[in-house]
Amino acid sequence: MIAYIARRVLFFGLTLLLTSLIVFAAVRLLPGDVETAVLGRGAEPAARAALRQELGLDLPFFVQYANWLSRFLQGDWGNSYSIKAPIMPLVMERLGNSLRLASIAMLIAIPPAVLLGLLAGLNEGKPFDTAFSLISLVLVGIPEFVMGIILINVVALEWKLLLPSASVPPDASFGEALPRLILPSLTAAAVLLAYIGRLTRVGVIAELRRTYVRTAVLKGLRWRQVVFKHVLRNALLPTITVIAISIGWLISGLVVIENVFAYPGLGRLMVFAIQQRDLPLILGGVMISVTVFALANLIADLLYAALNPRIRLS
Amino acid sequence: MRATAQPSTLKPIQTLRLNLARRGRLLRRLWRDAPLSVIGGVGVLFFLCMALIGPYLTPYDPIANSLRDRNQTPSWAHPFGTDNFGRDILSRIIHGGRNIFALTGTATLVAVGLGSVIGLYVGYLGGWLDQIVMRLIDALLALPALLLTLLLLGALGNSRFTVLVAIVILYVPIVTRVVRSVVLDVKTKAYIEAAEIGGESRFHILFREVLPAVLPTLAVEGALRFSYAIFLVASLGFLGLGVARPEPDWGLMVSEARDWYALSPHMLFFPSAAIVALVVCVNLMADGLRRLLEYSEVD
Amino acid sequence: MRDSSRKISRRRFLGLTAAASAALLYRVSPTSAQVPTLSPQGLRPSQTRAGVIRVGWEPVRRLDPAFASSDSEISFLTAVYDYLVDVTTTDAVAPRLAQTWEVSEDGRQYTFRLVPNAKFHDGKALTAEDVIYSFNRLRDPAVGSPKISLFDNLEGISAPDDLTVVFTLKTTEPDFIYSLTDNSAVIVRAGATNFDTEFIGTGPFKVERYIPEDRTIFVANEDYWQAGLPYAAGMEHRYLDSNAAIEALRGGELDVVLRMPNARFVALQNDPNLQTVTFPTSGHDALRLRMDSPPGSDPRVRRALKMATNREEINAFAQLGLGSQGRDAPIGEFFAEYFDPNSPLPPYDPDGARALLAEAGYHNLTFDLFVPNTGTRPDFAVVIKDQWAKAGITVNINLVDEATYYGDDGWLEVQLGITGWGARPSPQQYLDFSLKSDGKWNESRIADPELDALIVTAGTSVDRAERIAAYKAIQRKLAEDGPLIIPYFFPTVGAARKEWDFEGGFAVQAFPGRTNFTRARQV
Amino acid sequence: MDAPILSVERLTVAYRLQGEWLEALHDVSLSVAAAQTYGIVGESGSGKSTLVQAVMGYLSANGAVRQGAITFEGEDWLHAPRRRREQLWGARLSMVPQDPLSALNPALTIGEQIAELVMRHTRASRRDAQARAVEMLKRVKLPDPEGIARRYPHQISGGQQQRALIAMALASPDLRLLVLDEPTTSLDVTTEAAILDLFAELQDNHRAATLFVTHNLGVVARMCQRVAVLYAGAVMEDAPTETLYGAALHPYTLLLLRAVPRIGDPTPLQAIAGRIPSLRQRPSGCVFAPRCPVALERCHAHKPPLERAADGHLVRCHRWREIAEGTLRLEDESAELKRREMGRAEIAFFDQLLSGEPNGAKATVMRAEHVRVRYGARGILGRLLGAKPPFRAVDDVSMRIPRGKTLGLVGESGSGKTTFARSLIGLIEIESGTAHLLEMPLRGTPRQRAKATLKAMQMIFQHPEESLNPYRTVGQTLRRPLMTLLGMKRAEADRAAADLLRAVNLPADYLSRFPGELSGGEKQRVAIARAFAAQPALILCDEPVSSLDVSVQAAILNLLAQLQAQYEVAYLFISHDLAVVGYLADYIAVIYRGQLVERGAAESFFTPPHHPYTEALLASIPLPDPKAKSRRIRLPDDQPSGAVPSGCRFHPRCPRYLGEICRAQEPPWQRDDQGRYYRCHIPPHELAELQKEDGA
Repeated sequence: MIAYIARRVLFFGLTLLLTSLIVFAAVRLLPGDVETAVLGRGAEPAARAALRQELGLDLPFFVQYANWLSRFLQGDWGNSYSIKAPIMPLVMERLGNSLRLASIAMLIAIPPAVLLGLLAGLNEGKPFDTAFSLISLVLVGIPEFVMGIILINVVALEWKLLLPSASVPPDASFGEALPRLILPSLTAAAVLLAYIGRLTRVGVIAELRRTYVRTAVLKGLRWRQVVFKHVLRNALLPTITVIAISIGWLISGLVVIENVFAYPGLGRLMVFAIQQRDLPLILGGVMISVTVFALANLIADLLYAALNPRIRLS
Repeated sequence: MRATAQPSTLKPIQTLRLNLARRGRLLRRLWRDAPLSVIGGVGVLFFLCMALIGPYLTPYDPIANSLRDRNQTPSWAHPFGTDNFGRDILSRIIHGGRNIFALTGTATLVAVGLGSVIGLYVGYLGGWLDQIVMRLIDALLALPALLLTLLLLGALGNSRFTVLVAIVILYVPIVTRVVRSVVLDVKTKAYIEAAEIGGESRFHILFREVLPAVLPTLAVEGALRFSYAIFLVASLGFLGLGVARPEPDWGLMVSEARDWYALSPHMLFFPSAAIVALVVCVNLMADGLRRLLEYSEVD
Repeated sequence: MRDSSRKISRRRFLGLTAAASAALLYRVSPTSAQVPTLSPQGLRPSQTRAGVIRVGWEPVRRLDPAFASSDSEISFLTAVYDYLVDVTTTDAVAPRLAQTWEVSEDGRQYTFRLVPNAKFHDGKALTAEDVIYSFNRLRDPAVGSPKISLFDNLEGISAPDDLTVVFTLKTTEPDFIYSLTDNSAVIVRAGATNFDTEFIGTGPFKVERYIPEDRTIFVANEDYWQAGLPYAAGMEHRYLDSNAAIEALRGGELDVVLRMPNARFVALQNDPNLQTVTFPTSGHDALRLRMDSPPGSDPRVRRALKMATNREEINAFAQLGLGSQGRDAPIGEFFAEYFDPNSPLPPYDPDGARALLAEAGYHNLTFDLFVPNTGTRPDFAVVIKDQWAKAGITVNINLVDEATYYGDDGWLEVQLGITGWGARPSPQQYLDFSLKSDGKWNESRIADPELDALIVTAGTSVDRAERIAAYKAIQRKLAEDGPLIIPYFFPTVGAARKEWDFEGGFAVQAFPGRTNFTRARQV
Repeated sequence: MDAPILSVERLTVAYRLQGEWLEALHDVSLSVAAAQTYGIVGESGSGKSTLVQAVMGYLSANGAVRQGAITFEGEDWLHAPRRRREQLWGARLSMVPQDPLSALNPALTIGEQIAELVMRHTRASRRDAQARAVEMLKRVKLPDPEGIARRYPHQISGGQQQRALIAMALASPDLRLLVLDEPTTSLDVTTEAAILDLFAELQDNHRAATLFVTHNLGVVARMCQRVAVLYAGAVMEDAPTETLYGAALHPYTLLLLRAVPRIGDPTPLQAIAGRIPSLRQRPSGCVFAPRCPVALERCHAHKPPLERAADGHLVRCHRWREIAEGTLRLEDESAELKRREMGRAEIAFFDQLLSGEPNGAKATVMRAEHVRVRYGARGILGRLLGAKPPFRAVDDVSMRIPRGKTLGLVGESGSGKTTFARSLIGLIEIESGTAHLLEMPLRGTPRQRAKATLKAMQMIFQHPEESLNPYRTVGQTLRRPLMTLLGMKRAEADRAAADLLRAVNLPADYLSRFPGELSGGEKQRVAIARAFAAQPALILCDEPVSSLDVSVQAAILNLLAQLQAQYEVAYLFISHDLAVVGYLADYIAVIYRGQLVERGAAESFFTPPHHPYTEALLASIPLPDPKAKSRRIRLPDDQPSGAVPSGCRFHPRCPRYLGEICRAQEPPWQRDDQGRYYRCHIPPHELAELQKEDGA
């Protein structure tokens, strides 16, 4: 168990390190010169050179990387070129918004997903299962932007049920924010629900085929008991991992969704940053979302280990 | 019960070598168990044909404009109507489909190819190489797909080729992982060890002995990757990335149509429908492939 | 994307659109709608302010007046700062921080008297020094503002006393005062430097909170020097793309949206909850042919092309009829007094055109038409292709990315191209830059001494009548066989929710960013 | 005999596979009375598992009872509604499944899994149920029942898991029918024996009817009063155990009994030709006709009825009368195999683990000296990267094998026997010590080895399913070694491949077949052919028959023997089954926890004295003869993957444990007067004494 945790944590750190390297390299590849971005046009060569010095752009790559990393770890993420403001608070605020959206989406998606997946799995091949499979398949097939546009125009503008844009007042209470968050959350939830639901279903079916289920049945246990006490316990374990993975998907999905709904989230900030070639902003944003994702996976792994006696007691 | 295996329960890869009748049997069984997946396969074929021959069938140029018939609602002349430039939406969708297939198809193939080669070696050789590669893959996979793509689009310039590269970079790790897991399972099989002690070359072992076992999984994975690729490209198109007007790109069409939603909704509907239909069909097909794979594993 | 190429800065100055996103359509430059036309003493009884007016803009990037350029940025400046002088829709210069001014006999000295009671948000009173600092900053090469050359002709600025500012020119320039109305020419606090984070002006609104890429929250400036203004208790700029903005407007999430694709606007016109307006501007797209090489060098060809073109149709298609009709000269009905509605345009007659071309020895003429892929230019090109086909002329459209089009002066080289020109308060710049033989951006390579002479008169004469005559003459020349085809002038459009009542009616400035909302009242 | 608890009448069960109904059971009848143990013997594909499912009333979804009836305690069990069945399952009838680990829920503690059954059927409170669980665990002789109850399945050994499952099955006080579905198949012999004892013992107090389903004739002989022989879904013969083993009337039964290797009995095994028909290929006549040496026209034409030969003796054969009268004898067609006697010199050669005199060299095919093999990585980093903790699987093993002879290596699972073989052939690296093949050093992975070395040593693997690449035809598989090792041209290789097939008694047209089309036995034949392709000097046979059915196994063993005679190849024959090893080997070595504990010439091997472990092994083997009384030497269940014990590795389980010395010192090699060597602190004569007492 200890070894397992140690291993997971080690990998977590390793992954982040490598990712940061990759991202840093990719960003350095970006064309468009930094000086112009910072100083604006018509700045004298002298100023430019000074800036290069200051930003250490003339140092060898790995030195630059090392410097950036150490500063990054100390929370000094530098200033954005395009928005003349320190990056950390900006990114953090946006991250908060994105997470708010994501968490609502998951709250909407996961419970029904697991329930439906379970039911479908238990009724494999029955009409319900077929229906579920088909619908979820279609849901998975609808891009977020299509889904978003449909929801906006139908739910918000035709039926006037909810607010179309997701731009939430800065210090709005959750209550005020909610009506604006529902549509984008739904958009994200749709795919999430289908995705998690399908995998839960597969897991349940797989578990049902296991021999211990027969043992349980032949003990004379009621089917209900067999399902909830024996099957679920094992079938839901993998779901934890699935959810963690789907967070990665969510981050990508949100980029689109936030743009469709004009929601001030990290995704939208990233698209902007990349369009602006705003290197430090890109670095900060990507790294933070990577960290979130990796963290989610780490937590999932540990949770999995904690809930799974086979790992817990080894 | 260990009923000795019947011709009909051979692995897909074998059935390819076996006669049509057997393949027919498999398909009929698939049709009985999961008609949808067959329909999906047919759907994909249909889209493919459309992409291949469609352009020669459509009377309209997807880019040329004709003012007189702009923003026309669907009619016999224009089954899907026309857009604000009077371009026939059907033709645009067909050409767009062609682009999508060309782009995502190539990307997927390359990714799957590379991924399987890496996966084969890494999985088979194991050891430090394996560890390093896996860590690298973890790192890559920790990057949310769309962000990585945007990053590359920023780095390598906003072009179809970049998108292709992006997709490859995105999917190679995933494919590698899948292949590797299969290899790890297969390489412990006695027949691989038999090959080793038979003095077989590494190449032979990997590509003659191991690869066949990977292929079925690879087929399924490939199909899935394909559908995700379509998804991604569409999303990029919507964000106006990877394509330039007036190219017929489904995602781009959707985002263009957004301005006209109120005036001519069909502009939005058809491209969206196309995307959804294709992705769903591919997913269904993948599902079908998976089933075929399962059949082979039954008894 | 906007800042990616240094070419753009010149384009900005030119007022050419710098938009790359589909949302951003035209950028046009100052004229004015609702400037405070009240005398400093006639203050209205201050009344209770109510409501926060929410305006949708595309995100802001630079808030430094020296660099701000997009509508959203200028709109931000308009709210926080004041201009020295403003211009009205009728092209008249109106007082703002300068309540009165006079021009010296030789027309080289402009003396402005500032309002006495203007205070900066931090309480400091406005003095001449601030004005001088503001303009010198724009002129300072070290700052590197793209507007720098606006003031090439400015010799110096002086301040006889705290409330008087004197601008001295090198040579006479009747339209100089327009330069003082430029978008960037807001009055900032002397010594202020970091404009991207500190927002201290004399304007009607104070910045309460600026959240990059999301919104800016303004509150009414309680002791604004125009007592009683603004009527609203606050204002909010929401930064989102036009699609989201329009959906938000329809969904009651926004109160005003001033920039949107025509198609969107047309759709909004029949929304019962909205009031919509469109105003003509002087911004336009010009199809121009180079005259220094065949076939453009042959007047018959140029005339034939004019005959082959149906401007109404183009306006109807590209501008959905919202634009005002163009007559192949950069002077439209926006400049009411200079505009000549019956300049001798050859009538639309494709066959005539074909014949004329044949006469000139051109059978099945073929052009490569270069078009920036932004705004309605592609639409324009598409119609031209269609129309000229009837006169036996083949057009191959090359849609190019805008940056590419203007990049490396490619736009000056191409034989046939469509160039967008932003709105200007006076027609003179168009002429000076693009139609004088020595014009800075003489795309068409027109070299007509007669025309040059006319342009000079129009630009320098102090006699109004003479200027008008010159402008009309110019239009006549251009109509007959000029190198330009200008089918329309952009409209500027706006939509607002009925919950808001705009004193003097809902109006939008030619440059929407200049529209100020001090007189919007919640009903 | 009072009214039967369970009676099955003319039961026919079929499965729906891809649209067609295939009969798995045909017209099966049987009835089990209280306190009676009724055996069902059958090879794979005989339909015994289907029978179990039918009896339990839990057929898989695609199976259906086509006709017949099942009555349980006089009530129609076949049509009992689900609710009713839920009431009886676990309460009145319960089952002990085959593979204990997969049969237990990995996420619940053993105690909980038993308790929940108790709670379901009695009105017991949770605490009482828990208590009952512990009590049951005690009943099945588990050490530290409370501890076990709190553990999870993966934390206890296979034997313990099986005991737990038995405890579960017997937990209900009013149990009427106990169904045992191959309950010991997945266990080691010693554990099996202990479990069987447990059954026997428990049977006396629970008095429930028992249905004992297995493929193992020995187990049946030992456990059951009555046996039904199942073949291809039909009952061939059904008789009291004594009768069946003494005076069987069905050719299949007779042949089956002749196909089982018996300890210390050198008479050639008689294989049954052909393969068990699959569901699809069931013959229309007598299901056994295709393989029956004495089948006639009518046998192929008509299904024989199940006839009463004598009181309580049913047989399904057209010709049982002839057999009864003795007019029909079943000829022994298996190849004439006479055991090659071993000369003193040869024995001496084997005995001399470490080749002393050089002249031994020329005869030597393989010699291994002080071979050690370790699994897993040391090093903290390795651990962090997920490697298993280090574990020495082979610890100082030495042996020599002369040309054309067979060394049988016997040991239970985890004894390191396979690891040793794999280390020789390079699939695992040798940690220390040396091994030579024809005086060529065996070092490094196969890739690093010279062609000559590879060519000289080949291997036959345990699982036929895995030893052939399912994606390559038999031809392709056989062709490879011929081309790579012997450098033949393609055409040449194909011809040679055909010859190889003939050598292993397979038709040449199999060349174009895929393994998927072959039966287990046929696959193993191909694997053997492949091993022989390069004409090696030594073949490592790793449990080559353990996963085959008895009837097939005999054929393979005979084939191996015959090929050895033909090609003069040496075998290292690895198996957990002493009987099988005894049948084929010239010299036998017993390995325990990575060390040889006893070795000696095969012919004299099975007479005492023995190393206590060997003794236990021998005593554990269930003999296919009801009259044979098995000697009661039982070992405690091995603990799961415990650390290697100090001193004598066997001392924790040793029934002859002396005391401190066993824990402290590694025992020396001792030689008894028959010239057998064993590693124990007890001197030969004492050991002989001890073991004689128990023997008598």
